[in-house]
Amino acid sequence: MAVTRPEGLPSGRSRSLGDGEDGGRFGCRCAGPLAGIWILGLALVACGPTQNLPTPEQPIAYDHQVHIEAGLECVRCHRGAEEGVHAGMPSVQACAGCHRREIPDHPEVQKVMLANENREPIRWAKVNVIPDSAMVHFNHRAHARAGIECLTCHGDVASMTVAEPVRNVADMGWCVECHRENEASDDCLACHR
Amino acid sequence: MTAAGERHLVEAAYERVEDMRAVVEAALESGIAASQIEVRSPAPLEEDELPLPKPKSRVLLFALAGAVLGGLTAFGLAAGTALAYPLPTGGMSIVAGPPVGVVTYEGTALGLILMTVLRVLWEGGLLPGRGIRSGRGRASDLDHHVANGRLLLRVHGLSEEQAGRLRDSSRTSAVEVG
Amino acid sequence: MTAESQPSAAVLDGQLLGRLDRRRPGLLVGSLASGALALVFIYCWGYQIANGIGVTGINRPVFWGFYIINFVFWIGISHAGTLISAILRVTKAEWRRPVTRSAEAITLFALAIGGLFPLIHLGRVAIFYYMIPYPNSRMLWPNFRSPLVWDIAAITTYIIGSALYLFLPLIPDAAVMRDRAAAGLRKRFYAVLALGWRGTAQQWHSLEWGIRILAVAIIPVAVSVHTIVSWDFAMTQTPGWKSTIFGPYFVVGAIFSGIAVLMIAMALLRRGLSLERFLTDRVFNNLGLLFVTMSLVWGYFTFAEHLTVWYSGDLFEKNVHHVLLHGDFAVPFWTMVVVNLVIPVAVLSFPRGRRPLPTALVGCGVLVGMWLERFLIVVPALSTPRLAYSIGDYMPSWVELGIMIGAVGVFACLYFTFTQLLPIVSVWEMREGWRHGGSGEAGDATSDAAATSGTAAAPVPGGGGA
Amino acid sequence: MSGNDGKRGEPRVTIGRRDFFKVYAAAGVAVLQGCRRRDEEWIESPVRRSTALPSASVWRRSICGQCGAGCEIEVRTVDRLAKKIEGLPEGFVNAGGVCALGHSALQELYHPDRVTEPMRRGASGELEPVSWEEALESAATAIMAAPDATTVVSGAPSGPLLGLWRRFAVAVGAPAPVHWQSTDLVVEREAARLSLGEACRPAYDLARSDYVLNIGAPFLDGWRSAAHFAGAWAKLTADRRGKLVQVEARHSLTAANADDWLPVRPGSEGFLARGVAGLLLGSGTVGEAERAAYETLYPEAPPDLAATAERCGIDANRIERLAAELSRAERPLVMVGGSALDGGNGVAAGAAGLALNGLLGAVGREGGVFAGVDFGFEDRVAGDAEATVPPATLSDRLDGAGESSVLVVSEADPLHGMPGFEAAFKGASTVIALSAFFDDTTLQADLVLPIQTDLERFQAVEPDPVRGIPALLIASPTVAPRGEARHPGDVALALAAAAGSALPWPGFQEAVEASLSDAFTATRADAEGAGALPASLITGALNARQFVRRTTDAGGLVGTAEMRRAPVRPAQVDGEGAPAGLPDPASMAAPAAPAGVEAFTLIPFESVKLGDGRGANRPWLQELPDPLSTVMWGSWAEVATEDADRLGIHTGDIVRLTGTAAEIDLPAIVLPTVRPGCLGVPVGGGHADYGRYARGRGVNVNALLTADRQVAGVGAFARGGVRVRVERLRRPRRSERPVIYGRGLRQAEEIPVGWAPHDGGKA
Amino acid sequence: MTRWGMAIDLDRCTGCEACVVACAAENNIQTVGEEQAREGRAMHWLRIERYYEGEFPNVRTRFMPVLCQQCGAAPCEPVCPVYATYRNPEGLNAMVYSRCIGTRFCANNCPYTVRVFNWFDAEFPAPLDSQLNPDVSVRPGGVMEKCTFCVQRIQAGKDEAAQEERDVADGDIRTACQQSCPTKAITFGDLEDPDSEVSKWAESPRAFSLLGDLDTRPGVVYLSGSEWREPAE
Repeated sequence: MAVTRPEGLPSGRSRSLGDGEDGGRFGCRCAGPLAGIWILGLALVACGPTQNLPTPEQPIAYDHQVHIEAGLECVRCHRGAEEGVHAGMPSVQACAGCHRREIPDHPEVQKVMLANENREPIRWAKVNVIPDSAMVHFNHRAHARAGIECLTCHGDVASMTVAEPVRNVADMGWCVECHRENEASDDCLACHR
Repeated sequence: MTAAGERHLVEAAYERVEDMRAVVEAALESGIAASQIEVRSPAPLEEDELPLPKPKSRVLLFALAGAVLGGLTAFGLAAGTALAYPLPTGGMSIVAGPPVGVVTYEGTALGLILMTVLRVLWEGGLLPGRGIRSGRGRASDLDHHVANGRLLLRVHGLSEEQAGRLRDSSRTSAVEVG
Repeated sequence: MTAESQPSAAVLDGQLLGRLDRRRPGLLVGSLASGALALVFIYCWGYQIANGIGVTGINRPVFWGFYIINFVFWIGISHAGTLISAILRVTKAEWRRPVTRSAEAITLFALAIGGLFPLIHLGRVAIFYYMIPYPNSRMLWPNFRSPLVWDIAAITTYIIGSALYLFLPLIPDAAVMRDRAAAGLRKRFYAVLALGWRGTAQQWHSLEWGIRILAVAIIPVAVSVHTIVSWDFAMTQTPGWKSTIFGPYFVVGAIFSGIAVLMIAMALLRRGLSLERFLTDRVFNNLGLLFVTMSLVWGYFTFAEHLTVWYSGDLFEKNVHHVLLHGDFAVPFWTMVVVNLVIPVAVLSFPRGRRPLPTALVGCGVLVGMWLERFLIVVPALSTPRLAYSIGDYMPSWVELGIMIGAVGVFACLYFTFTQLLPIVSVWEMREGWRHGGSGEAGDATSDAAATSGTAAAPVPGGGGA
Repeated sequence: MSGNDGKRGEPRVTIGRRDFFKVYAAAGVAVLQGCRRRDEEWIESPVRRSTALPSASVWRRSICGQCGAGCEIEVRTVDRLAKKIEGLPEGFVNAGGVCALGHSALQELYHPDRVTEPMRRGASGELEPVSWEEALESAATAIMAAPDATTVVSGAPSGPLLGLWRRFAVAVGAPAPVHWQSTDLVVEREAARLSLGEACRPAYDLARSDYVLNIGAPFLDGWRSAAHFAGAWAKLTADRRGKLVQVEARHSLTAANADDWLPVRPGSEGFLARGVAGLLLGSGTVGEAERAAYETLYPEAPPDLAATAERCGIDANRIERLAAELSRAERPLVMVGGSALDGGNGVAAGAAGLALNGLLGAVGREGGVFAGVDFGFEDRVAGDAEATVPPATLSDRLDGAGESSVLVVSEADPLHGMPGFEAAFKGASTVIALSAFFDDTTLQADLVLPIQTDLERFQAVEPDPVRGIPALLIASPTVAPRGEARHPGDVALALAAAAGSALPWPGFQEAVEASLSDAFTATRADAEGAGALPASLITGALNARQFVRRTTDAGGLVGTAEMRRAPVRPAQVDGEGAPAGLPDPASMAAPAAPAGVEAFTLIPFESVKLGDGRGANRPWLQELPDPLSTVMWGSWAEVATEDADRLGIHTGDIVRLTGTAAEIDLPAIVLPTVRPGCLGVPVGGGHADYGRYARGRGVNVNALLTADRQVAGVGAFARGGVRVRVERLRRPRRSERPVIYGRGLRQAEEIPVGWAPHDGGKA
Repeated sequence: MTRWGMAIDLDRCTGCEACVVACAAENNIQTVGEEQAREGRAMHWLRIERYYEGEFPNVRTRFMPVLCQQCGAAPCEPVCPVYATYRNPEGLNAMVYSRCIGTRFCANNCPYTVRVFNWFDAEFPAPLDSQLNPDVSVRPGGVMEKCTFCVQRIQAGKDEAAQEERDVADGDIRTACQQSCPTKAITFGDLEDPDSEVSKWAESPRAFSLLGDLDTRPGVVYLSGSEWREPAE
């Protein structure tokens, strides 16, 4: 049932963020005379600078691995990851609720406690970003229903300290390929609306 | 002719074709091969103006080949890509004949034009890195005569004796001899 | 043509080169002035990009406005050159020789500007490249069923073809300029352009083949370009646009406006560069005849177009027809008929009317008329949609006007600069004509023209290359 | 987490997006490949725990307070923000429908120019923020200084909140509050009292009728409850079962949907009713009892057909046909309302119209007219406080209040809506405004107390009795209040407490609960006694506390269908001091003769766009095209084609309307549906402030009215029947052109119209 | 297969325009302001067309809600150069904002003139933006838009049904306009399903297609019977 990573997908590619073009991979797939000229000419022009996916700096150095090892599950904090449209972030109250008992003196935990006291939200940096300009409405629970595991898109967060992006989730070609291979809808309106 | 020692080049500029014609005829008679003779003119010369063999061109052939290639590329682009990456169209045709025809038509024309020009430049030695064999096409000190409407005769690969003779015969009618 | 013209070939040659060598402050001023106008273009476009397409006057239901009008207009102008020069070349019309270069330059520059207008018109110009078929990570391709994609194919082909068609015959002339220029930047520029042209027999032979093939190939391309532009309209359901006649109608209109701008350009060049010896009255006479013919053909098409609509009784078509002939657009419509048909026929039917000044003036009128024609194709049809509730109107904003006027500046700037840098009359083709005695233009020159040219002809500089 | 997580609602998102796209466009593609908008990089974790999943929709029930109808709504909230309003399908009044105004409550809630903190006019003359404590204290000081010179004005509809204001007035020692409501509602109540024997708002059983003669009530435009009446109308006309005939001077939306529209001369509606009565009486279809009852009410003979037709300006055969159809119909019904009641003879017209029901046997009959009934929770909360007084008394009240008069205005904008009020208003030494916006009154107030809008409030509403079934609807707040806004009821209680005369409840909710508790106790004690609820409503509850809990959880109390009050018969017929007869509109003088050809009768009306002006601050409504004139953003004057031709007026021309009090300039819209000589102008424009979308938009037609013209018999302004002079000023400047949505409509009259409903192909 | 369709009973439409506001609220449609609206740039996805028949006093008013007809053979689709509008497998005439480059060709070719264009970026001054529907993108300037049949509600309805492991039932998915209509003049559902309400309405003898002779095969069906509503003689 579980479909983790579609076959034939190169993993961990270096890609530019954002709405980037991907001439190279296309070339691998469809290297006929059909598009040869265009690859050389236009794709190069349209290709943006390639860079590694940056790991954003978080206001609090949250350690995923420690929490998972302590027995928490992803959905404990990201409550909507399986049942909701958005995975969501835990409320400050929820963090503080546990940490009132657990290591309340840890310097990073102190930041949470302070935020809770001041009734201030915490501004977490997004790790996996689909730009607003793409106008994509991703639905977590539809993917969970289909048996797609978290790590397919997010990588093995359980072994990370601060979450890092492992895959450019803004790469539409990747989405479409997976959809086609799993016979999910390839209608534009499935995501864009 | 090439390896036998130093070869000389004689250049001469003429005001009129008639002047040059006499020199060329004399040179041919003296045993100089037509292939050694290079004529530069400010405008195309008629076939019979000089007793030299007519140059050959395969531009037309390449043009037609370009047309075929361009047409195929455009067809592939318009029809092939749509078939390879079908978009949901809700039952409407993914590849429609007339639009593909239009794109193919334009591609054909583009291929033809591009190949024609490339071939013209190729044949004329005008593409970067491709000069005419044996130093032809190099700039000459007398090129300004061509620019000003005169004709330039260049005879390559002459022995010193041939060169001297040619120079002498040219001096009478030529504007300048180099 | 005549016997006594033969010896004067060298003289004429000298005259022509002399014209080219002379520095012309007028051209420089023209370049700068039109360059300033071009800045208006750049400012307006930048303003539009920064603020949104809404700075225009277009609205619902008139979704297309001045930009598309100007697009069609400039693409039409572009038919001045390549098509006319190709036809003249193919038919071996001797009087083409002084005309072709200036005509082809018009084509290239008009096309470059015309091709910009659809981009200016886009709501999101930053992603215009979605229209271009290239491999991308989205696995999406343009929709080849859209006439706009045909436009891209056709205009790309046409602009490349026109550029090469202008460039190929320019190579020998660039070589002339190179060999006559003093060493320096100028010489290097021409050297690059001449690609190492020496004028050998092989080069001439290949070149002639190339030009011949291009001339034949460019004609169907040119026809297809304006046909496809017309299909942007004719392929729709919109009343007033859905017409089978649009293809040929647009092509004829394009040639018509092309000749108009050619007449104006030649009259200006003839005066500005004192090219009376080369752009002779005969050239104007011949072009004038072509001009009046196109006017009549255009008139015929216009009549046929409106007659069929009027006779059809189709309610929606008649709505458009009504506003055009009797409604809000009646004044521009009848103005168009007058300047495009009545005046050209009245003036150009007589030999006296086919002289430089009258033809140029008629040309100006026709330019206005043909612009109006495009306006009357785009706006009335859009402002009169089927559901009468949505009937609207359209008033361009200053941005649109600025871009429209600025585009003229860009064109003039490019044209002046071209004229300044390169021979606007094809030197080698003129020489070829004189050599064969086929082109007797100089011989046709009136005696006073010969007298003036005599003084101008005296110094023939030997060229700096020696 | 996905890239889409995050609070889209945060203000900076939109601004960021805009800037981003500007940069995007300007910088071009290449630059952008690597760059991202800053805002996309952040996601804020919520502070508070929530049971709802992140970004999940939570639907909360509420009650629309945009008018007094009391429509029940569902509010979609996502991450504690209100997103959308839908009608509650089982809604008591609306049965799932919501009107345009109701939808726009979201924009009232999230309006960028809302008042969210108390303000006091400082030494500089400007309003300055103060704390609630300070604000309440200064308000209390002002009231305590002159309690009997304190005038309370409340715009709350009849119900517990209005009752609380009455109680407040008693507590602080002020006279009875002024109830701010539109003229025709005041008049309707009086007409019902005269004609049906009870001062109420009649309940019309439209849905089960088969022929409705509607004299003036614009019930599809927003009168009483648009949502209810639209549903009822749909039932009436379903399968072409019933017929609606509209008698109205203006072509309102209701007239536009009526099967027949009689464009009666304004002010002659009552005359028409009398004329129709005459035809009915002469038709021989009227029963003897009904005839006798009617002739008791109107001893004089009704006018004949010719006189009626002449006076009303309607073809005699149309009136004749109307009467014939009425007498033929099985369950005819006559409604009155709107502009018919707006004129000086409004009470007479309304009574004459309602009296027709008696003649037709429609009173208390299925598909007829019933008494509007309620549970009386207003009085329960008010205790023994005096009843409210009608709006027209306000000026007199202020004029008579002397030097140090205090005006407490809650949810009302008398300065905008009351003609000639300025002078009296200036006389008030202290004005305390409870408002969510700087409307015209609040702008001039000395003290501004921010109040919550519908969705932020605890709601306890007695809905408009359109259904003839009593109800009390209760709903909790759906979102947290913005800023420091408070419930107006809570403010009243706090104000009373600050003034040293605290009422027994800490807040409005407690007040409502206490009244429920009292009602329970009273019913338990004596199910038949005064103040008792129907016994069926309290069965199952053990004690008062449980009853209150159960009622609030259930969203209120609704009477059962059989509780619908028995048919009310005119008190006069019962012989209880039968009066000599009703005011006969036929005997009243005709409206003043035209002062000249250009004198027009002004018909101010409430459009579906702005209502009484309340909707003017919502961009959705401002940009909503009026369904008939298709005008957006601003006021307009509807001119008849015939008049326009005569005066040379074209659509869009600026015309000047000159009344006795003032003159206003506004664009004309020429329509073929306007009765010549009439001039329809929407109310609700021309606010001095009221937020950025309303500020200076349109003109206030109330300026043309004068305070001295009142409807005879009640304390309300006569809004109708005002004569104005019309002159064409000029072609509009570009910025003056009315914003007409259906721009092509005018041309459509000149060229063949492209579409007609019946030429389409079959689906 | 599904073919989403809508039926509108003109005999029930009062022109109250509640649907217009509901649509704006649901779909984050920007209000353009007085100046822009005067230019004819108001952005309603749904408009109530008003026509008069006859002359005073026997004048009759007709209302006609016009929205994207979700044509089966849509003229707007083939002209889009970038496939930003296309026909989706469920019969929707889809509009993909992120793909749109703003040629406005589709709008020109729409016989119903129902497409609207974002001439500028949308402005929702805070906190008005708190109201924005998170399921619908806020369209940037330069992008075409139109009625989507509330596609976000369709997707949510299908998602909900899938989550509950059942099929989408008729009436599960309701468009914003349908839901707000006080007279229930609008119904929405699957035209392929013969038992759906919309199919039944569509088979009414009163049913017709707007500009039906263009054969755009609209997904919107109008119902109108006129005899009763003829102007009085």
